Amino acid sequence: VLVQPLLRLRRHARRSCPAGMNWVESAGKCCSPCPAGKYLSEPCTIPEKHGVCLDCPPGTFRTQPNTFSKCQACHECDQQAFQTVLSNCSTTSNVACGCEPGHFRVCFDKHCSEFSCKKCQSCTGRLIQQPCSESQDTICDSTCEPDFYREGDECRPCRTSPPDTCGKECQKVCG
Amino acid sequence: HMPILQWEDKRGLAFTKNNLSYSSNALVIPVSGDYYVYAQVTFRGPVESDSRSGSVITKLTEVITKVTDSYPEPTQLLMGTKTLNEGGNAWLQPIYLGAVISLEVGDKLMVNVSDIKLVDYTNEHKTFFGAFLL
Amino acid sequence: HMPILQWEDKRGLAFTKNNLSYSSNALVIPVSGDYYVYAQVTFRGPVESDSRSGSVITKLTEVITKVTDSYPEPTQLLMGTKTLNEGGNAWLQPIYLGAVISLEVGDKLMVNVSDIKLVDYTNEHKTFFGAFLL
Amino acid sequence: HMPILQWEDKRGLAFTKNNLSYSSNALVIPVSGDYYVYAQVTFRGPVESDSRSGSVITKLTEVITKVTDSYPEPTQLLMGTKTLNEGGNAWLQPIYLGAVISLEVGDKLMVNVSDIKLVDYTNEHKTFFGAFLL
Repeated sequence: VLVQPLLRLRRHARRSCPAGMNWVESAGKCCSPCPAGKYLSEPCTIPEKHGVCLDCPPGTFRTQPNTFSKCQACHECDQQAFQTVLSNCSTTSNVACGCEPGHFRVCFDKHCSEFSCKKCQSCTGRLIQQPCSESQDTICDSTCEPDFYREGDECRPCRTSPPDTCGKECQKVCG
Repeated sequence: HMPILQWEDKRGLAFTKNNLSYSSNALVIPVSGDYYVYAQVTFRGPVESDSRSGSVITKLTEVITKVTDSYPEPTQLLMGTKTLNEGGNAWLQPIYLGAVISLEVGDKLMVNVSDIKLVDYTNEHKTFFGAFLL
Repeated sequence: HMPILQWEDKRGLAFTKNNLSYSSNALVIPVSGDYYVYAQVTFRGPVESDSRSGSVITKLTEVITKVTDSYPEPTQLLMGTKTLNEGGNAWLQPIYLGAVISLEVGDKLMVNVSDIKLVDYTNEHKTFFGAFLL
Repeated sequence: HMPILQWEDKRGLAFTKNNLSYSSNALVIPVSGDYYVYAQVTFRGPVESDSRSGSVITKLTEVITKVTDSYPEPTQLLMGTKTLNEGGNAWLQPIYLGAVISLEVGDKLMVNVSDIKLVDYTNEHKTFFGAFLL
């Protein structure tokens, strides 16, 4: 654990700025912040005035008013892992990602700040109790659909069942 | 929303180089410049509450974060994140992070972790945090 | 040979200075000397093709390589290599590397990985690469 | 106590910087000051003796230690420790450590490991050790 108390006060205490103003070290002045979506490209020359604020370049954003010299880099959606873009990165907001149709989110933790997208299961030979959604896999009914018969925990089409095991579910088909 | 690690800065190996100071769980940057910032957290488990749930996938995350007085949101700088599937056995897992970051005087650096109960605080050789000016 | 990672060198936390420059996937050394070179790659999987094969042992490799005009073959400088046996579950695995290397002006540094499909490129905190002159 | 790793300091990449000298398995500190000390050890297994015991939990430990003439006991500086549960499959696991340490002229730095048979010595890119003065 690598931290040691400072033996003497810092050379110059940071000057505190009036409300709504930010101390800009490079200018040694208080400047008024640039709005969200912009960054401070040149500090103010007159205290408490705007410096030069420019739009965040493509692929970057700032969600709040600021006096930073750079914007934050947008994240990207993990397209190789079946994520899709729910909302694109704008100058004031990061990208938002979800799962491609036919996939649902598997959260890595309770906040689901990170998740992978897994293929929804298909209820072959069964009724769907609850369809697949963004946050949950399909829930299949435990009983088999008509014209299907149970084998272990699988439901198989009756036409493929051998005559001798043609149970009551398949009477119509194999007669 | 991830908990912040607290650091022991008096005894033993804890020290910072060239008058970096430490207050309320954060390293305070005394001079603007490029710093090599690093941290290692050793995680260990299972912690009693996890073990009952049998083999479960634990996600360990360590993030070095920057807070600036003039900006309401913390900025994530470096992240080490690893899944573990140890099936109820006792496990140990270190995560080391380090990189050069441009920082301004007054910026505060902190280490956040996914679950503070899993952090091995037993000795300072296993879990440490520091920075030096280039 | 192993695929080369491409890097963002301007946006967000990325920057190059003291005329250490970045071009065609490589950091170009401006002045001969000893550099601390480092890189972290966060790997994540499985990617669709792996999961069909059930529990399989994945070998993750990250290599920092040097290319010199005067020598045709790239030279491996630092290697982090780890096996994973996650049995079809979603997994995350960071590999960090860093060491002092003697480099000549014009040398190019790159990061190669075993399988580029497994690299988590979604944000700059998890996968990064840099160097500084001592 | 734990076995000490021996290092190759002449050929290839193994080198010592700013007249850090290397003798009898230790880096010798030439001048007092703050050093960034780092080491990576790549472990690999199972080694024949382990495999018979089927799935066993292996605990890998790497420690950077300091020995000072004036103090009889070695001091542990940095420790990376990880458990592995690879069930008899072939595995590879790197552990990287690095931090700033205050050292005195004449101090000796060494790397100790839990089991020297598990260390992958095959090439210098995977297992390395060094330091530089800030």
